[in-house]
Amino acid sequence: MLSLETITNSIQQWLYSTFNPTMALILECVIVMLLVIGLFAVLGLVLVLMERKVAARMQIRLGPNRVGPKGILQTAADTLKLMMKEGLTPNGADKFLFNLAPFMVMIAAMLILAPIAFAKGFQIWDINIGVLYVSAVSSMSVIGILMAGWASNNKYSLLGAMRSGAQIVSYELSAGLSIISIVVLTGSLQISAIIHSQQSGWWLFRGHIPAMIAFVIFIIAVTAETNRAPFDLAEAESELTAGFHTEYSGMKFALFFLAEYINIFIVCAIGATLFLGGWMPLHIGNWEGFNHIMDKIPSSLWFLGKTFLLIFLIMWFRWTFPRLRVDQLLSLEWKYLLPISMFNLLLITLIAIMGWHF
Amino acid sequence: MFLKEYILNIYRAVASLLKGMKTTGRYFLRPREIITQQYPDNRAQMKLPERFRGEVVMSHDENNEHACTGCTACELACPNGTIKIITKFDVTPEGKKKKALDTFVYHLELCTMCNLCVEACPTSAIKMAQTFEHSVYDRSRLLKKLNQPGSKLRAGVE
Amino acid sequence: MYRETQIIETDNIAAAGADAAGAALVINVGPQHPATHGVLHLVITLEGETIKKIEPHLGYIHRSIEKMCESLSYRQFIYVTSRMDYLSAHINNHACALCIEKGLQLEIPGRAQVIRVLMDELTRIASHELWWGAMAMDLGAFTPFFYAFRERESINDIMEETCGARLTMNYMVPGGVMYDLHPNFQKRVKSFIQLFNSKIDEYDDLVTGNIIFQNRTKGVGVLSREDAISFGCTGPVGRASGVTCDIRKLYPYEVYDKVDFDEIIETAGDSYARYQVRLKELRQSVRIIEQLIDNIPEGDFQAKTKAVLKLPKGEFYSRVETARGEMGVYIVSEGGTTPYRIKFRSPGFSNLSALDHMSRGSKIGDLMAIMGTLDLVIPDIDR
Amino acid sequence: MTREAMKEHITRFLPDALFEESGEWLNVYVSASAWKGFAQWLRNEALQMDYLFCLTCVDWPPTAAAKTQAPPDTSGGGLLTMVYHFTSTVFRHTLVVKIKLNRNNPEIETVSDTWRTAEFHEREVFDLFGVRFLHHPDLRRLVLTDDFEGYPLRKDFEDPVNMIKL
Repeated sequence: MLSLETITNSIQQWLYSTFNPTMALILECVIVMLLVIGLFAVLGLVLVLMERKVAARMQIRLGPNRVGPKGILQTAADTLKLMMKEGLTPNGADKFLFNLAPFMVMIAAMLILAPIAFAKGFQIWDINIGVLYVSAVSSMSVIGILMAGWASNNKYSLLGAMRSGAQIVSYELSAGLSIISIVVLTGSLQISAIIHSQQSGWWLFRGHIPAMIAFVIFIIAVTAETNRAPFDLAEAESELTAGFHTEYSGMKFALFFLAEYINIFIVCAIGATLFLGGWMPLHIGNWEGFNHIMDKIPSSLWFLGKTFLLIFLIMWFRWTFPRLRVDQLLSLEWKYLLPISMFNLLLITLIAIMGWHF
Repeated sequence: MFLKEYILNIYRAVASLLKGMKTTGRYFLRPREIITQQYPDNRAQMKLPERFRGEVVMSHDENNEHACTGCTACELACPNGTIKIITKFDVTPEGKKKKALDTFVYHLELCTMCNLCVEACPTSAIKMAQTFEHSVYDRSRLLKKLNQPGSKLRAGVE
Repeated sequence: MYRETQIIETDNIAAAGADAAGAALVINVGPQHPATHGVLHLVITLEGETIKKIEPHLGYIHRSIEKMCESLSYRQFIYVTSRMDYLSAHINNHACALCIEKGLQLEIPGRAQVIRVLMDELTRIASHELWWGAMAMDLGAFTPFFYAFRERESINDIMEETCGARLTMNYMVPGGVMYDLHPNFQKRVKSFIQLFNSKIDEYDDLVTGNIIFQNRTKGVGVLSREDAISFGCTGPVGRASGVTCDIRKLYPYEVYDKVDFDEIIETAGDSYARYQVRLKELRQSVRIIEQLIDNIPEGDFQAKTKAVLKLPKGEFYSRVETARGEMGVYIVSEGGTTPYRIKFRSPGFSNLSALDHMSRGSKIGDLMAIMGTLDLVIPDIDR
Repeated sequence: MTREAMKEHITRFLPDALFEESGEWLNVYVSASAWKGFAQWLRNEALQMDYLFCLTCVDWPPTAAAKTQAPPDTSGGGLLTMVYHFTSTVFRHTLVVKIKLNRNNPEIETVSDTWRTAEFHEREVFDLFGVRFLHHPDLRRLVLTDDFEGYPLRKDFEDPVNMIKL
C-alpha cells in the first residue's frame, strides 16, 4: 500500500545518495519549506471556504455559490482580490512594527507546524519535547497581535490587542494543564510517543471522565487562544470594529486572516493528536475484524478527519454563541477552568499512578 | 453546599450551551430549510403582487389612447414634485379650445411610490407598475415621459 | 451633568496620581460602526475598558421632517413620517392619521379600525424580529439574525400583497386605509401565525436561555423606575423598568380597548428585562392578531373625506404606541391646508437620552448590550 | 384629577396663570419668570407631573402672531411659545404648559434638573429655534454643526442652497 512514510523515506534516501549530506539537508529544508507554504495556502483556502459553508448551512443560507462549481473557487478569488489591494499604512503608525506584525503572527503559526505528525512517519521534526515546544511557540503569536495593535496608532486596535494579551496569557494556563494531563498519562513529551501510546485506544476514552473533562477544557481554551468566537474579543466586530487588525488592508490583512485559520488547524491537530490518537485508527479493545478494517484506512485520512471534526466543532461554537465580555472571559478562566483543570490533573495523576486507565 | 452550587452552575451553563448548539446543528443537517432566493436567477418564477408599487406608468390602449385629461390633480397630490404636467390647447371639432395633455413628465428619481397620485387621478389614467429594477448608469435616464408619442385622449373621457 | 463628570475625573486622577491626558481614552463609536445600526455618533470617554461618559452626537441623518411637513398638505405629510422610524412605518402613519382625524372629528369605519390595528401589530412583530436579530448580532451571535429574518420576511410578503410595499407601506390615509384587504390576507396571516408559533421557541433555545447571553445582559444598564420616568423612556425600555406606559392600554385608540392582551411589565430595569419585555410582546401581538383576524367587520375601509383637508384652528395631539415606545404627533393648525407647526415626539430620542446615565461604569462590551436592547432607530432620533 | 381640581391647585399656587380649555387637555399660560418655581411645584407637589412627554416650541413671527388668537403678542416683535406636555404617572392627568417668550431675545430657565429628558429636548429647541435655556448643563447645538447660522424651524429661516420650494 502506498503510504506517505514510504514516499518520504524514498525521497530521503535518494537525496542522501545523490548529494553530500549537507547539500541533502539543505535540499530537504527547501522541500519542507515549500511544502509548508503550500500547505498554508491550501489550508487557508479550504478552511475559509469551509467556515463560510458551515456558517451558511447553520444560517439557512446557501453560502458562496457563484465562483466555480458550488463556489469552491470563491476563496481563491478573494485571495486574488486581497493581493491586488493596496496595503495601507496609516499616518502616525510605527511603520516598522506595523509591517512586521503580520509576519510575526504568520511565522509563529508556521513554527508550530514542525512537530505535528500528519500521518504515520510523516512529520517534519519529531522533537523529544514536542508538546512543550508547541505550547511555548504558540504563545508567541500574541506578540505579533500586541505589535499590530500598538503600532496601528488606533484606539480600537490598542484595546483589541490589550484584550488579546490578557486573554492568551490566562488561557495558556488551562490549555497547558490539559495538555499536561495527557503527558502524565503518556509519560512522554514526544508527539510520536504520545500517538503510539494510543494504539489500543484513544486517551479521550481510556482516561475515563477526567480525560474527557481535560478535552473539553482544552477545546474551550484553544478556542480562546485562537481568538475565535465566543472569545473573539480581540476583534469583536460589534465593539471594536475589527480589533487589532482594524488598520490592515490587502495582503497584510490576509496574513492575519490566514494565520487565524492556520492556528485553528494547528490547535485542532494538537487536540486530535493528544486526545484522539493523531493518525492512529480507531481501535476498540479486541474486536479484531473491526480493528483490521480500520487499519485499511490511510493514516493521513484518520488524522485529517479527526482534525476537521474538531475544526467543525469550533466553527459550530462560533455560529451559535454570543460573545463573552472581557471580565467574564477572565472570570471563566480563573474561577472555573483553572481550578477544574488543576483538580482534574490531580485525578489524572492518580489514574496514571494507579494504572486505572485501560 | 458551595461545591454543589458550583457544579450545578456549570451543569446548567453547559446544558444551555448545548441547547443552542442543537438548534444550529439541526439546521446544519437539514439543507431543505434554506430560504435563500437566488435572484436574479429566479426572475422567471418571481411573481410580484399586483398591488406592488414599482413606478408610475400611464396605460395606453391598442389605439395608442390614454385617459389623461391633463387636470394636474396628480401633480398637486404629489408630495415631492415628482410629476410635472405640461398642457396644450387642442381645438375640438366644434372649434372650441380645450386643454389637453402635452407631456406627462415623471421624475422617477424623486418618487417615493406613495401612490397618492394614483389615488388622486379622477380618470384612472395612471397606475403603479410592478417593475422594480430601476438602476441606470445616468441619472437623467430616470426622467421619464409617460405618455407615448402620438398618443391622444381616449374619446369619452372627461 | 457634564460638570459632574469632570468632578469624577479629577477625583480619579487624584487617586491614581496620573496626569489628565493619560487617564482618559476618548473613542468615537460611529457614525460608521457595526453596532450603532445607522449613523449615530457616540463620543465615549473610557478609563481602561470602563465607560466614564457617553456623549451622543446627532444630526447625521437629520432631514428636518418637521419643517418639511409645514409645507405639505395633510394628505401628503403622512407618507414622510414613514421615513422616521422606518421599522414601525405603519404605526407612525397611524399616529399622523389619528391626529388629523381628531382635528376633522372624523368617524372611522369599524373595518378600517380593525385593519389598522392588525397592520400595527404585524409591523410591531416585524420590528421586534429585526431588533432580536440585530441585538443578538451586537452581542456577537450572528445566526439569530437569519432566523429572525425568515419570519420577518413572511410579514413583509403579507405587507407587500396588501399595502403594495414592504417597508414604507403608506397604507394609511386620513379616514381609513388606502385599499381594502387583499383576499389572501386572512389566509396568509394565519399561516404566518402558525409558522411563528412553531419558531418562537427556537429563539429561547438559541438566545434567551444561553448562559453567555444571560451573563451579558443581566444587571447591565440598569434604569430605575424613577429615572425611566424622568428620562421619558417609554415602550419596552420604560416597561422593563416597571413603568406602565403602554398607550394601547392607557389611552386606547381604535379597537385596542376591545381586544384582550397584557401589558408586559418587568421590574429589573436591566438589559435582560428589556429583552424579556420585547420577546413577550411578540406573543401578545400574536394574541391580538389571533383575536382580530377572524372578526374583521364588513363595511367601508375608508370614511368619506373632502379632497382637500383643512383642519380647524387649534392644537391637536395624538399618541400611539410604536414598537419603540410612545410616539406623539402635535399639530398646531391655523386653519389652512398645511400644518402651521408639527412636532413628532419620537420614542427613540428620549430613550437615547438615558444612554449616558445607563452605561456609566459599564464595560465597553456592555454598551453594545445596552444599545442593542434600547432598540434605537437613528432616523427616528434625528427626524 | 379633574380639570377643575387641577385649575384650582394651579390658581392657588400661581394666581395670575391663564387657562385655555378649547383643546383636548387643559392649557395653562405662565410667565417665563415664574416658570422655574412653577415647574418644581408641578413635579413635586399636588399635581405630581413626573413625566414630561413632549417639549417643543412654536414660532409666531410678527405677521402670524398678530393674526392668531392664542398667544396675544404684546411686544410686537413676534413670539416663541414654549409648549410643555406633562402627564402624571400617579394620577394620569395631563397638562399643557405654555410660556411666551420674546422672539428677539428668547430666554427661559431650564427644567433639565427636574425632568432629565428635558436636557436633550431643550438642546433640540435651542438648536432649531434659538431659545436659550439658562443654567442648562450643556447647551450646545444637538443636530446641526456648531458653526451653523440661523434657526431652521423658525418661520423666516431661508436656506437658498438646500431648501427646494415646491
